[in-house]
Amino acid sequence: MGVVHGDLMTLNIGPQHPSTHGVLRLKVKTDGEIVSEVEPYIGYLHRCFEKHCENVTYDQVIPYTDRCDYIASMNNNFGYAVAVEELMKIKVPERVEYIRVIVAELNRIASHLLALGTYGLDVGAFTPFLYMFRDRERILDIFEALCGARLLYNYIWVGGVSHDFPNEFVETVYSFLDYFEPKIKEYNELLTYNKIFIERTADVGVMPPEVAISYGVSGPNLRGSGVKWDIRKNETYSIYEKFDFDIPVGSGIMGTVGDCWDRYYVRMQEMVQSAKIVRQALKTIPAGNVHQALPKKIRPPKGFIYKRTESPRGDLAYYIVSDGSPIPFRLKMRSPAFTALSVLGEISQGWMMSDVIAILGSLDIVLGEIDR
Amino acid sequence: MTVDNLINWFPFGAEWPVITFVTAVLICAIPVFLFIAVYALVAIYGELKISSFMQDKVGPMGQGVGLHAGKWGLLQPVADALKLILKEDIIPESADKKLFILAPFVVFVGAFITFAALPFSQEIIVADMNIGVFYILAVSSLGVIGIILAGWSSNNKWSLYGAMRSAAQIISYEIPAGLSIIPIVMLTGTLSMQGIIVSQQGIIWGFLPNWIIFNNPFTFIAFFIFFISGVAECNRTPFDIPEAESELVAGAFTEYSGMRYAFFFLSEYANMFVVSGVAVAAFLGGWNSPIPGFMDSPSWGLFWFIGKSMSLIFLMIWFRWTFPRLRVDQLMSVCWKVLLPISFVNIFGVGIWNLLVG
Amino acid sequence: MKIRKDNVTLQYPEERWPRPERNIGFNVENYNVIRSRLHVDIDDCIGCLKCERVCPVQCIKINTVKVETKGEDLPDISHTGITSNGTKKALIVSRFDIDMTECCYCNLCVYPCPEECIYMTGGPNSHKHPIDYEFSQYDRNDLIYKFAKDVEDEKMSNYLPQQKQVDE
Amino acid sequence: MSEDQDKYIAEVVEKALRGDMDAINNIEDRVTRSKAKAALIKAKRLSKTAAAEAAPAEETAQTDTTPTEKSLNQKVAEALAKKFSGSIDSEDVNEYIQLNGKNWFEIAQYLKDNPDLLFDSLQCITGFDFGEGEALEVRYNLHSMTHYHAIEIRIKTDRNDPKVPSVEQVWRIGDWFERETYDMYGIVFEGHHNMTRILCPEDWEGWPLRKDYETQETYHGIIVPKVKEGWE
Repeated sequence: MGVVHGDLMTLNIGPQHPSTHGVLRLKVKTDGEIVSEVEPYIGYLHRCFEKHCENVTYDQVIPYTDRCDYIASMNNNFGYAVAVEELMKIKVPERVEYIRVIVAELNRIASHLLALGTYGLDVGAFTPFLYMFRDRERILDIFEALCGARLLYNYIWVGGVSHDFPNEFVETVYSFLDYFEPKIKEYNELLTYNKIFIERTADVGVMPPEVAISYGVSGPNLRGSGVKWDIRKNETYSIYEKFDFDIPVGSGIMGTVGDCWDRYYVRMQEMVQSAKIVRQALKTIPAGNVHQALPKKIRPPKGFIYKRTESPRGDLAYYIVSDGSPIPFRLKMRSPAFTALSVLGEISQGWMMSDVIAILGSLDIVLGEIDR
Repeated sequence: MTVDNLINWFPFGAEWPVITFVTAVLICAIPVFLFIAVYALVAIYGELKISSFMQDKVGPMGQGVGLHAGKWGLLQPVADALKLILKEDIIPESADKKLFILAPFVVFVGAFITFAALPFSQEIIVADMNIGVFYILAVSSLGVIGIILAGWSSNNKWSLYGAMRSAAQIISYEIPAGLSIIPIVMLTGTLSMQGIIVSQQGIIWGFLPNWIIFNNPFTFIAFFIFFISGVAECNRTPFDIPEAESELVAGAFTEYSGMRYAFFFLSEYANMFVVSGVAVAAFLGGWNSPIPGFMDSPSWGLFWFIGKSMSLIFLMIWFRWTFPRLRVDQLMSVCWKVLLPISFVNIFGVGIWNLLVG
Repeated sequence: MKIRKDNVTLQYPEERWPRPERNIGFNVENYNVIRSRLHVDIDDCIGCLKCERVCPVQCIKINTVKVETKGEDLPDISHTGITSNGTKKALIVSRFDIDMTECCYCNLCVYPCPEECIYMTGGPNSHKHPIDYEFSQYDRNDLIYKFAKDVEDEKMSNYLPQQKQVDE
Repeated sequence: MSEDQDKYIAEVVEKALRGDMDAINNIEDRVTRSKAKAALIKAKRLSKTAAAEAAPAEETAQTDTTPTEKSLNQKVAEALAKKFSGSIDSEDVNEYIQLNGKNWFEIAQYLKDNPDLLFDSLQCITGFDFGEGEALEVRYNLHSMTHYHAIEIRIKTDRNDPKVPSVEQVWRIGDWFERETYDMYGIVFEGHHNMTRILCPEDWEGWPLRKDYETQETYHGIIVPKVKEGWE
């Protein structure tokens, strides 16, 4: 860097630390309160996802995808199912597509609630965290009624979903949305427009769009930097083209484009858009059999596919190579949180200790997905 | 129940003045200590319950059979205290053991001795010094030495960070706190706590109690400056950066456990009471009834003083569960760039007001 | 099915989780949506190994022995010949272990079972087995559930394939 | 009744052969449905030869319907062949572009900076092993945030001495992706500033995702269990 520093203190944030969102270790070099270097060390949660996948059949991979991004399992199942279906050239029934979109968007809301809540906790606001968890619980209740599980669903299968909706499910989701949408105003009043919160997050950890793109950052983090890129719109999959929704992008209302507040606020707005999608889908969901396209045996033809989908954290991609056998020859997961964390070292240089925590929180990482 | 009364009451006071003085002080210390302990339990319970109601929870509850925290969880703070006392006391191997052991007591003493000048009622005050305000301001910053000791002796980087932040913060916020007390001294012309409270009896502006906060617009502002600085001195959210949980784990107290941690905990709550008590005595009429003449006897004075202090403590708890935390540089700029200039203006304002109106 | 209102806290040992009603609109009998402890009605198991094969974490282990007399009861090893669905069993299930420390509750083993004898307890199966999701043990090995009938080795050895080969 | 049913089934099967499987699936009576399905399979078997002839024709027609993708790959390949001659390995560039690793850093910079291509985003680096004793491969998925187009680039490398130029300086995410590939396959990216393991511990032995990987016997003195105790 050219500047000669005096004594720098090396500080290990993590692997056990209240705000590393899992088992992450940050090696931080500090000059007093100012941080001059941040180096993330990952791998504490490495579970050999890709190696596992080379030893189990295609349908057995789905429970493993659940456990990668355990905050948004539905979206992970969804991405995998879409990829394998495209490889096998399966056309799924329309009702299945609608069900998938509904559950994926509900899970997106749940994931964002967790991200925003823990972000509040990172900057010291405890109550919004509990409010958001309270509402996330309601989504988990819905999922529990749907598929029995609250966190690791194994719900979206290749060629369909494991069950149809239970009775009165649509009404329940409607009642949840009616309950939830006014709550966003409450969160905004409590946290988003709080003066201290703005002081802590606006103009902090600015990620210019070029840096974001170069680091492969995607999803709400990239949109927070003002880049309008959403796979649901730009490279539409499933039936997202049928729905009318906006892509919120960061505009630097409170500070600079691409600061922590923008990333936070993009997520807040995305929840509104997801609720909008769910409402549209519930209105037009067709009847039908959700099991009719389930293949008896999943044996994709020889070939490869690189399929991207939009998970709550960004571009979730599966690179699947099939050799014609029922077991994937190679399955690579491109996890959005992995790329998001890699940018941390770049954007948190020169900020204070407290800001590093705020920036880390604003990137919304899930270590399960980074380490796989 | 002042120390002076006790000394006079002892028959052998004149012969052995030192022994008499020490005995009297020790006798006075016991009820104060008991008060702090009981108050801390109540405040902890209050904090748990208030935060729970703010967060759609129910807080500690007991129902059904088995070991539960009593009716409505009333025994929860007792259980917490017992747990802390019975817990294994861990001293890290690389810690500076003497200082490590000393630190919690220094912090607690800093909080404890300020109670000596707190006027609980017309008659209940440990020592009605003629420099009470000055005394409280002086000794309340003693605790910071303990925190620095704790942070240094733990031999832990988080602790060191916490201690440094804490020292910077407490010393900085002493200044606006002290400067916002000066207008009161100017108005009342005394440094004695009781003297300040006595001067607040009666009615002002026709209907308001003659509290200093209502005396003029400048004292009104001074109250808020004092209270904000007080919250910061207690290291409470939004100024809790020295023990910022999400950044510094537990700041200076990271390595402490068991009884020693309990002492830090106790002194934090004691400090809250001191700040509230001084604010009540200096701005909110102390033991005076809000409606002059109504329930205005010495025994009700205790009720009013503690009641008013508890309301301010409720306010602090409310802050804690509502606001995010400031950053360390923002904290300092709030102190030096906002509170300090306003306090100076206040002093001039009160002086001019006194000349023109008073 | 109702979503919970404002009371978020549950006083756990007294208040239980409000399990959502699982009234599935589609073909209730075949689908089981609850995630709890796995249970096997061993009398109904025909030893088809489908659940063992489908398990993504290999936590199910089944050994079977072929019997000559298909569909007959063998009282000495308390083997029933016919399942409750009416299928005649051609195999004795001599070992059926599920390691619940490894189970990932993905429910995949439940779907392929032709006799619906492996299921997760509670929910739609409450009439077969009450819900049990609070099972903990001090020893890991106690969480390996052995569902096969506990039979003396001597009696079982009459049916083991090695024994038969020696006889022939 | 049965005549009606036969007629109905024949009708439905005809529909299904034209691609409308819903017609069969929507039959409510289970028996009729299974009969219809059996008839469908029979019909398909009869027309198998005809279908086999028709299918490839259809497939080629399908691939022709996506000329943009194809032309992009060809465009890139042509540009690369012109500027960096001898860097492309395979003539077939329909699905991906096979490079041989020569000049890869310069090519990457060209791909990123050329205003027509502007592949400013490296989406993914996938290590790949063809099998025991065969070559390793690195697959790059590139994407342009300006033109919204994507290509896949593959570089084969020798199994015994796997080396590929690093593109860390071109796309910053290459740093971690390359470390991950190194961690899993042992492919060394030349020019990378910090070629260390990222997910596995630093003292891990072997390259886990290679097809010939064998679990180590002991790790830090602990015997690695190959088979679960009592579970053989």
